[in-house]
Amino acid sequence: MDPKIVAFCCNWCSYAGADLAGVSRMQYPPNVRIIKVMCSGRVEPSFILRAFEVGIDGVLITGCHIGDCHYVSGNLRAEDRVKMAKELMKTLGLEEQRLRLEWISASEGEKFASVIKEFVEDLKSVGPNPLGKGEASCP
Amino acid sequence: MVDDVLVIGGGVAGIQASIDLAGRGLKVYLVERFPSIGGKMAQLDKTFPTGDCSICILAPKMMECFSHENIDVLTHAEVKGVSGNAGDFRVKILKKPRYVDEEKCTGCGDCVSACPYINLPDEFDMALRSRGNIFIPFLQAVPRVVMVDREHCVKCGNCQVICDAGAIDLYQKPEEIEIHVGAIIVACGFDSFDPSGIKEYGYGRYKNVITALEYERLVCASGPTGGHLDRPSDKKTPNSIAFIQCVGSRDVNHNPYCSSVCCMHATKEAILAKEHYPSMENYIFYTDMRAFGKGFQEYVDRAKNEYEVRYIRSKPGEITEDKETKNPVIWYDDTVTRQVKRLEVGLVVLCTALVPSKGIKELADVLGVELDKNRFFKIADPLYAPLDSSREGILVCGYCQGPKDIPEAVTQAKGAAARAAEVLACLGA
Amino acid sequence: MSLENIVNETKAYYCLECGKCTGSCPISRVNKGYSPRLTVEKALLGFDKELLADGGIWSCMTCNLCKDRCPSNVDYTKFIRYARAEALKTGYTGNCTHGGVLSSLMRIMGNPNLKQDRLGWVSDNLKISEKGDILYFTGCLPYFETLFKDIGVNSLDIARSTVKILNRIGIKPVVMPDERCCGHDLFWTGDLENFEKIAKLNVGLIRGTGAKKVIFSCPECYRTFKQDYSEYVDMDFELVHISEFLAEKIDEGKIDFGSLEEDVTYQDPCRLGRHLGVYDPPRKVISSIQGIGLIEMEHSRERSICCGTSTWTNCDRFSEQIQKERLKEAKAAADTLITACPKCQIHLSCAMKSKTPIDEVKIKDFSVLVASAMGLGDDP
Amino acid sequence: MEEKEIRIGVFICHCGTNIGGSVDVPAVVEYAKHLPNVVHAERNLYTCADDGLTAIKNAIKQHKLNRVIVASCTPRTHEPLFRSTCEEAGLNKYLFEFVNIREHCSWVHMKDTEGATEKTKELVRMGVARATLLEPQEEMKIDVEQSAMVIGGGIAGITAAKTLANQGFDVYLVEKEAVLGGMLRNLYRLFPTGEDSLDSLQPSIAAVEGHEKIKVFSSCELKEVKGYIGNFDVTLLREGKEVNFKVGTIIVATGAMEFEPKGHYGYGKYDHVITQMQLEKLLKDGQLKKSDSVVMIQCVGAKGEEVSYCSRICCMVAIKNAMLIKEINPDADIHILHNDIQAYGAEYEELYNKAREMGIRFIKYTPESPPCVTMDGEKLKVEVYNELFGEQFMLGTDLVVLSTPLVQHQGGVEISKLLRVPLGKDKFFFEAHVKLRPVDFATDGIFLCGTAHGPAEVAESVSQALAAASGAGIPLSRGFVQIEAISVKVDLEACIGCGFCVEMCPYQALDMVDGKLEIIEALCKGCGTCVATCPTGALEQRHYQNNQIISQIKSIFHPVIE
Repeated sequence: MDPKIVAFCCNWCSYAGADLAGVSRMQYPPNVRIIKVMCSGRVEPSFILRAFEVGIDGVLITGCHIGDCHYVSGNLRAEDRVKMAKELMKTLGLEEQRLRLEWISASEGEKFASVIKEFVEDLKSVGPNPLGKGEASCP
Repeated sequence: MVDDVLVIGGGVAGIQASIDLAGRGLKVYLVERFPSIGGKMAQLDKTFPTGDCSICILAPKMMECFSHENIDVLTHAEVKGVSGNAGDFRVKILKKPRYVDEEKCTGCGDCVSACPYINLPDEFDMALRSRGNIFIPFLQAVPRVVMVDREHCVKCGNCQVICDAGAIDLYQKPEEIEIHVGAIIVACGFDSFDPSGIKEYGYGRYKNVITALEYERLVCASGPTGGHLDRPSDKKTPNSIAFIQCVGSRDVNHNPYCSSVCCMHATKEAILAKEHYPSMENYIFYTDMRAFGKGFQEYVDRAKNEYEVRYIRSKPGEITEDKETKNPVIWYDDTVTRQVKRLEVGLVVLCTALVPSKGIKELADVLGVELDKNRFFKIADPLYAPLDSSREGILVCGYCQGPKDIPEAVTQAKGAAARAAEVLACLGA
Repeated sequence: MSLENIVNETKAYYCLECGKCTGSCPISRVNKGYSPRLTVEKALLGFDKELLADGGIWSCMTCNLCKDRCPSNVDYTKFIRYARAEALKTGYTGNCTHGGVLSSLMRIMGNPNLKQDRLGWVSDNLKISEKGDILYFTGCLPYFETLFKDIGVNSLDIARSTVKILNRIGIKPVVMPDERCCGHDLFWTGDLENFEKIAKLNVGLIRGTGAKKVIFSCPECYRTFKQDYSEYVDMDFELVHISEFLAEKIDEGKIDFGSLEEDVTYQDPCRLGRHLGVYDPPRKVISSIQGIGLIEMEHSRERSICCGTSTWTNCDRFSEQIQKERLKEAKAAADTLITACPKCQIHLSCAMKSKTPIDEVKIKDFSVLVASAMGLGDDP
Repeated sequence: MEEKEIRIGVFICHCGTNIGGSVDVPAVVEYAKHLPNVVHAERNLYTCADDGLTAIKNAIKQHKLNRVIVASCTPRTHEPLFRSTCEEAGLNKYLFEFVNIREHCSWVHMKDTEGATEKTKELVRMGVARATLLEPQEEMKIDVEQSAMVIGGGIAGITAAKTLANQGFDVYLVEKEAVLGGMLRNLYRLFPTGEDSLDSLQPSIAAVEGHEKIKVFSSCELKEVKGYIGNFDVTLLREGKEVNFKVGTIIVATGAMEFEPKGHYGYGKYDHVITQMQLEKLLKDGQLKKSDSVVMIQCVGAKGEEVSYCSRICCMVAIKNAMLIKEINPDADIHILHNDIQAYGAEYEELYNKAREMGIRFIKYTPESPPCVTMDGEKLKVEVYNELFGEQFMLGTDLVVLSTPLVQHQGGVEISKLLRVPLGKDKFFFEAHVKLRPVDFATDGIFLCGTAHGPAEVAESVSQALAAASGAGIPLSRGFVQIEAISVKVDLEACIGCGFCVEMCPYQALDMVDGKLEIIEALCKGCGTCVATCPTGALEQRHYQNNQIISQIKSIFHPVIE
């Protein structure tokens, strides 16, 4: 089973980290689809649920290390929202490991690659998204 | 009267001065000797006191500077002659051949892997890794263009075959251009002092005695060991590191001045070592702990309390080596307990002095400016005009003006930009 | 000279109290009670009496390790010499070894009325002359021979070998019959009065022979003539150490050092090395002997460790520890240790004989090695 | 560009073998041709090379494209290049979408061509979905008032004002004291050159007071500052009267003051225990009575709880003053009790050596057992444990001088509230980035220099002042400020005035004005954190709208047919 992951990467640190993983040719499985946002603070709980709704198996949010945020406090807000989203998932019966928040700086290419590999393995053990692939029709 | 400006030196100071000048609409020529801009800051892993990753905060500035329509970046080039005076300088610049067409090359790196002769020391990685005859200066180089080391290249042609863009031209000629500028800003930075002259510390004799810049490359994620601190002798991670301060600094026989940044970068490097390897023991041998900048003293206090870095007030007399384990052994007089002690560690990092960059004398002669006795640029009025060299219209900023850290270099770079704009305005008015 | 003047003369006020001197000092490493840094700080903080009365200042080997490495260029070696002179004036002196026979010998040699009979070692196969361009200064070798042959050190072999080598290359060196000790130990223990007398005597004698060039086999004599005489007497003749003289001959292609199948290591004497910067000539001469293997010790050249004691004062168990350590280091490099200074040979040989056994290191002087390599043999 | 037909052009790059090597580019082009709204798709060996760029421009004209997608390397390096190419072909640069298929795909799945090609198709599909919903944006240009305000008339403020004025900009120099000069007015000599403090200051003061471009407002107080970069309107209070004017940029140079060491080492109890500034005054007025022995104590109040930082300049002030006393009375016995001497750089190290040469003695004490000052009959007595010598020392002395740190003053705290710019833990002003934006505030248009930023000596303050002048001069010389069009906009009908968004903004770009949200576009940096809290969706971030992001999510499994 090939788990599908969507990753929201902040433009300043983690997107650059993903770039560095590429520049250094660090191989990782092709399960992730990266969506660039200006800051991890931009990611709403609704995006996370919408992803699970359409059948995505895992959502990864990556941002700058605390204190490094280009917009001073965006990553702190992301932390609160991920906490809230996990509570929702718990009640929904969706396994908590399907949502991950990672701080990745622009020089941590290796970390980006290893997070993806780890996440794919986790999702394989957790199994596919119970809501099924792509059936849900939603606005 | 011309109001273009020449900036010499593409480190963080040169880049910042160019961005500020271009930001106010002036035309800037940035000349950098190395094939890529970025300077020494690009070689650092993290910066104190925030622990920011150095290239993360430098790369956006490098890109902004390189792609700015008002800035012409001339890499692998040197200033050969300057005539005229403030408001009307004629500058001869020698663009040394890269043997690669900058327009065509996309920095894809196929040629680099195609070159069979990978046996030359990689300058950027402090010779901790070898490179081929055709190479990219470093991963995040700007411009991201390869360069041929023509001296060693045997013209086997492998790279030319593989390069679809046809960018490699092994018979490229050096090119001399002349530009006409109103003011010149010098930001040629520094070199790291070679401590092999201090025989008692064994640099070059003992494998596990390295310099701070080499340490930075070892722990850098894009460095030769991918960020793993493998000590040179057995490629293993040491369990203890000793940082030795004032190696070649505050030393009448080498450099009498204090290089101002070593106490702090040693603290940062010790904290980093502790973060990556929690069981690591860190020692810093100092004479005067100089943490005078913003947030510095608090950073040192955290190093002492949170990261258990042990500060020893002593300048070691000698370093020997345990023959089997290749562990450096430090002999020192612990001035606080007044006992001569012996400390065996896994790795010694010499925090060497930072000295004016090679060729500063020739550059000063070309510019017609004077150097002071430490070979930094001579400042006529150090208090009220700290950035004016001894010649009108030529400003200096960054480490070549005197020992300082990155924020002070950036501040002086912006200051030099303002002074240049002021000089041009006054001449033009 | 008061302590304050000593501080100013030696620029001791620049001391940063960084501890690099004490960290380098071979004595401090074994003797917890001795620290060059604390000695200087006593002067800086006005503890004059305590400093002059401190026996420790006589243990210093004046080997220049601390002086060369001091980041503030404090001339600690000169500081100790001045302190000893001042201490001498206030009645303190070092603990002279061998009952003080050496220091009285030197003071006696300062007496102009003395008539020595010191050329007994010159057998007829050694050609010397009374007048000539080249003079060979033998210093205290005859006295050292008498005092130390019972520990197996024949200092006069050095003199014989040197003359044989010079004879082999066509030189009949002048060897003065009434030559005096160069006064090195008087100078370094602060007895400047007798030192001046001896300096004038020696230079007068040498001028009498018309010599243009004086060759030394002992680095202490060489340094004393080269750096300390000029303050008291003018000299119009060249000064050179035997190793430098022979090294020049190699360049001129005039000498063949024969062959010797042996691994040796070389002890840089602190006066020849750190004081005078002569490191390469002895190595050049040794390695031009075919078949020889010159292997450097861990501490060599600028970093070499001194032979444990100086000016025959304060030789104690700490000196022995240093000498033992040095011999172990030599053994790790080779079975034979080449010394280029009679005192190194004496002190290290003495340590070889000490109670606690350490493995055998053959100790041979530089000139003796060269002479035997050239087949000049060491028969008298 | 109203609801016309969406015509998308897709350009897939080979990048030599870097993409082509592990992605079947022709197959992706074939696939892209059939995606909704795609009217043209092609591949290029190097899209970023000249021929690639010309291919894009031609295709825009030929196929009347109103959306362009380039699938190649990373936007971080090449987006500006492709955006300007679209602009040159007359297409609004916000109608361009960048899909990263090299660093995020071909280079990281080199051995899995099949997986990489599938992933590329999906990434292109997500790009098409987002491109469909892109809207043209105009980058806001804000005119900048051709003048600047400098708060603080010390050496930093004076230098900044002079440099800006010499470049032809009007400067309002606001000083709360009656005269300019700040701290340097009551200093005696300056290190390392030894110049007389007041004399060396006169030329700068004269240049500022005489400059026709500079209006000096002395003995006045800042009452209020409103507005944003390019349009700050300032209200001053001068002798009870209000003065207001508009300025484009502001430089904060409010300086600092000496820490009052009450309760330290008998200060205030014994009269011969003074601070360095008081000593400087005595030297200046020639009233220092002949003292045979002086003891100076460093780090008084600093590196401890009250003040946790090292105040950088007090070691050099102490050394300079000690040398001045030695000049007056060569036999004076001076001891400086210190922690670590901060004689950094070249000149200060030289001065430190010279002081020791003059016989000034330095004793290192341990912070754990600091010196203690008591009165012994007429004379002061200082007891100190010399850590390096390992003995207790008793120093009888005529004078004890305490070196105390510089600290923020109340005036500075008020200015920080007025300008809504932050103070650091050390209470000095907190710059945007300690390493690379040392003289900027996070808020655009406001700059910082001198001891308001932190302890600094004259040369450092002057360098910072020039740097701040450079920062402040840029918007003025350009005349306008351009903001990337990723700021937020609000649909006032949908806004219920809950105000959740206001606290989200670290740049105070949002304001609740009688129940309705007001956005100061110039201050919005486009992070989008506020949009994420808006319960009703009234707030939207240009170019990163919710529907655009959600379309990408939805298109991961199959094309989105709007």
